[in-house]
Amino acid sequence: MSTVVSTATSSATPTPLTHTLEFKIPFENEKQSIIAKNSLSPDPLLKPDELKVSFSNDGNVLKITFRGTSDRMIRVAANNIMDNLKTVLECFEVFD
Amino acid sequence: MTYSTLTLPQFPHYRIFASLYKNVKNHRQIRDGIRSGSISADFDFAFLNAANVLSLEQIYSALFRCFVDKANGKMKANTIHTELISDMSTVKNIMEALTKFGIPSKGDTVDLVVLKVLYSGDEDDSGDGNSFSPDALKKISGQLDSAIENDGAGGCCLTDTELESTADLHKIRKNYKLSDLFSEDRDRLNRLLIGTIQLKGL
Amino acid sequence: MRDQIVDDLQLRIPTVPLRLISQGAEALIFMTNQHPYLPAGVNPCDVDNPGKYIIKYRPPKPYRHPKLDKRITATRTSSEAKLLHKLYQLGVKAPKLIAIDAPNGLIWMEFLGYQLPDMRYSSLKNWLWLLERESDRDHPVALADNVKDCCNGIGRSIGVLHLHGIVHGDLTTSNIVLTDEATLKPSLIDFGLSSYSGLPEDRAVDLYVLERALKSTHPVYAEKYWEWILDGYHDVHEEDGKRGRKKYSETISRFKEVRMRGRKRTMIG
Amino acid sequence: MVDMDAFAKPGKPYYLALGMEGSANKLGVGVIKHHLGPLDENNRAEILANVRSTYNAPPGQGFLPRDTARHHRNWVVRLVEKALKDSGVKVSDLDCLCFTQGPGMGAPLQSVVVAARTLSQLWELPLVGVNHCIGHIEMGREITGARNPVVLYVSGGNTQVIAYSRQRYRIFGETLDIAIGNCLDRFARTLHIPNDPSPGYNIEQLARKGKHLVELPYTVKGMDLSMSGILEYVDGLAHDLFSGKKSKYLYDEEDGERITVEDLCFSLQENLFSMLVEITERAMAHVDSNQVLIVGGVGCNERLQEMMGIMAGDRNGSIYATDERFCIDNGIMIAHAGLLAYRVGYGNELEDTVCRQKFRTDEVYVKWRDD
Repeated sequence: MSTVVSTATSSATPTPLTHTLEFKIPFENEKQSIIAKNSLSPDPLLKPDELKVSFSNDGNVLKITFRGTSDRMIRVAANNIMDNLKTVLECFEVFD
Repeated sequence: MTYSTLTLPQFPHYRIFASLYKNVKNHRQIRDGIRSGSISADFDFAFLNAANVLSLEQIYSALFRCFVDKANGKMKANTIHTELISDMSTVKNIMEALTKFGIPSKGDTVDLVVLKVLYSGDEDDSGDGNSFSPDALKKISGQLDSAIENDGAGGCCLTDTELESTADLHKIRKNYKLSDLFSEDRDRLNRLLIGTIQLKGL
Repeated sequence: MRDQIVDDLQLRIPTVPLRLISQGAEALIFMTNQHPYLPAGVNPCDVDNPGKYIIKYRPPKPYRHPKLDKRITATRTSSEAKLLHKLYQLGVKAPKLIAIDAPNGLIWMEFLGYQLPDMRYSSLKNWLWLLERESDRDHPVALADNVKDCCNGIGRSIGVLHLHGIVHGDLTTSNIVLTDEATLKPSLIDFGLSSYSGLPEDRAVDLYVLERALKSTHPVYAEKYWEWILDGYHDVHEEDGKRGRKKYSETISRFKEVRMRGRKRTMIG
Repeated sequence: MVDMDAFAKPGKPYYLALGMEGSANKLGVGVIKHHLGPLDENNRAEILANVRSTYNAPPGQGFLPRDTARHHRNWVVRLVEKALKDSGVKVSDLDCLCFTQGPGMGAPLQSVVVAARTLSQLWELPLVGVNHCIGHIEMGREITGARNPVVLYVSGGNTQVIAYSRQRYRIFGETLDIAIGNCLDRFARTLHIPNDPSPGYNIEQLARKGKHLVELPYTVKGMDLSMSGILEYVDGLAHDLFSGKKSKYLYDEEDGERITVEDLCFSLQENLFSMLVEITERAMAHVDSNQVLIVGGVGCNERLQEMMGIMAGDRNGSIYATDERFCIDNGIMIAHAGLLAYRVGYGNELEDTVCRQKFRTDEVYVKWRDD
């Protein structure tokens, strides 16, 4: 899994979602990557104005992008996704 | 007839001797005698100041209240007659009830309602021999006639018509603490008193 | 078990003939011709129907601890009796209190109502049903002026209750009776769930419960009945002046909210 | 008549469903089997597996959503594995996968639904989101055979009196503040008694030894009730007791003995349960029913069952209650209620599986009943 953290510094940008975090999670195959996306993505975020999370599949890789108003916002959401991801992986491990 | 007997449908084993003595002159003497205990023990009655009594229904209502409390073991006074006077009143304190609703201390002459609870024959659980019989009634009436001085008029039958002449609406207003609720309408006033008597202490 | 309860009560008051007329969760309602303390021939003053009395009996509930049971029975009985007397003092038409035996859960009260032409008891429900059966498009007798006046009167009664900080707690068309065939004067009955409350919410729920009851029991004309009841409710607040107007608008705006919530007690009536 | 088999697989004489529950501190997984045709006394649901793992907080503490969710995540896959093994059912033979959609605590609910979503895709099974309360009610009806009871639902998070009418389980009465189980749990915390096996169970055991009834507030409002004031009051008594106060109210008014912790548990139960029985009876009189079904964790309490039984008996009716396998939160009830819904055509798309902490009982359109 690779992680890219970038912080925009330009104050001219009107968007308040100044912080971003990106996960790239490789699965054994594309099917698993799609299942993971479908399992993680339906739950709404508590403060959609302050945080946006987007999911996309690229082959066997699941890409999750967090954009938020603070690194704290992002950390909380990312931790939650990681927790749930463990459950998804355990399901694959035992039942796939 | 100089007295009546009252019975309550729900408490058939009680017979209540009832009489009205008007223009009583020796009320202070009777009062003091009862208070000091110098009067003989069998002189046991409920004396009510007739000024506070509007109707027979009011008396029946207090009798009911008294018998219900007795049956439930909730009597507050030591004797049924004191309990009865207390049940006619609005006040909790028994001494105060006796002062306001029992024999008055003021006035040259007063009107008194006299009640005595008797028990029909085999239901006498009082232990004080207050069993009901025609002879007992006569004896009680004689006892009262000789003790109460009202120019030899003796007792008269307790009726709503008689009570109408002895009731004092101002006293009733004051003693039943009616103030704004007071009504000149006797029927309404009567129901207010009955409600008060039924709900006393609840 | 119900027979057992009736037998127990009859044993307690053997000289009183009892006729069971309804049983709720908490109390049994009996009719009797025997006044509890006035002998035959002596009529109580100022009651609508001398010779007919209601006994409301809260029997012991064997499921609860005897000490708790006694406490609940006595407090409920005395608070209902007190309320009846309070309503009399306020001049609100309601059954008059005759007697109470709080520890045994007994209240005696005046019987209100009469027999309708179809031999039924003159509850608002039965009366409206009778009129609704007789109504047709050309002659909607259920919408005649006397129904309007009656509904106005009901609204006024509820309004007076609310103005004095009392909520009925169980308003249905069975708990409203017509007391007089000539005047159709209505009266509220069964104050077993009533309480004192200054909250707009409680008053609003009181109204809401009645509106639901109307809609479920008298679906065809409910809207009209309700409009007339609210008119009376409004008028009596209006006559109370500034305080009444304020209370009215508080209650009605809360009522609209409660209606929106509309989730509870959907089967009442 | 509702057609319960419109969605049956051709040639298959039965249905199998797996249910997953995790709305509070219990994680449960169950497998249930229905045969074709409407369920009745001759066609009962079969319980093939019913496994559970409970998260217990340390004494003096309540279970927190985060810790509970962590517990559920740690166990959910293992529990599904165990339930499948117990039942002997092959995944390929299942018809649907049911999960608790609400009401309950957000984090624990979500921790389980993630597993349900993943498994449903892996196994290519439809998902059915189940209302937790409906799960209790339907399981209670199935186990006890009660046809149309008034339901008292009493648990850590819920206190409701429910009756069925025209395709919905309608709420006639409920708590205006805290739930009964919550009230008992919090008092257990005040007393510092263990949370294992459950705070309510431990209070029940103490209450058996109580003999003095202490007067507590009694707060029934029609068919609703309020419990927070009672808790506050009895908490205060307990604190005074522990601090060694000698006030008059800490001694029994009849025999003068000092009140004990057991007496407080006894009095709290007597008081709260009387309130519950009273509102239940009022609802029974209202809808003219003489059956009562108790569901939810607090429904295991034998004193509550006894009191309710006496009340129902007085109304010439009967009480239906289940044992701890079913009244405490479990997966089988979710499987059962979910399967009923599945059989009349219910199912959730993935994006429609978001958990709802405040999912109300009366929101569910009960298509599988026609009475």
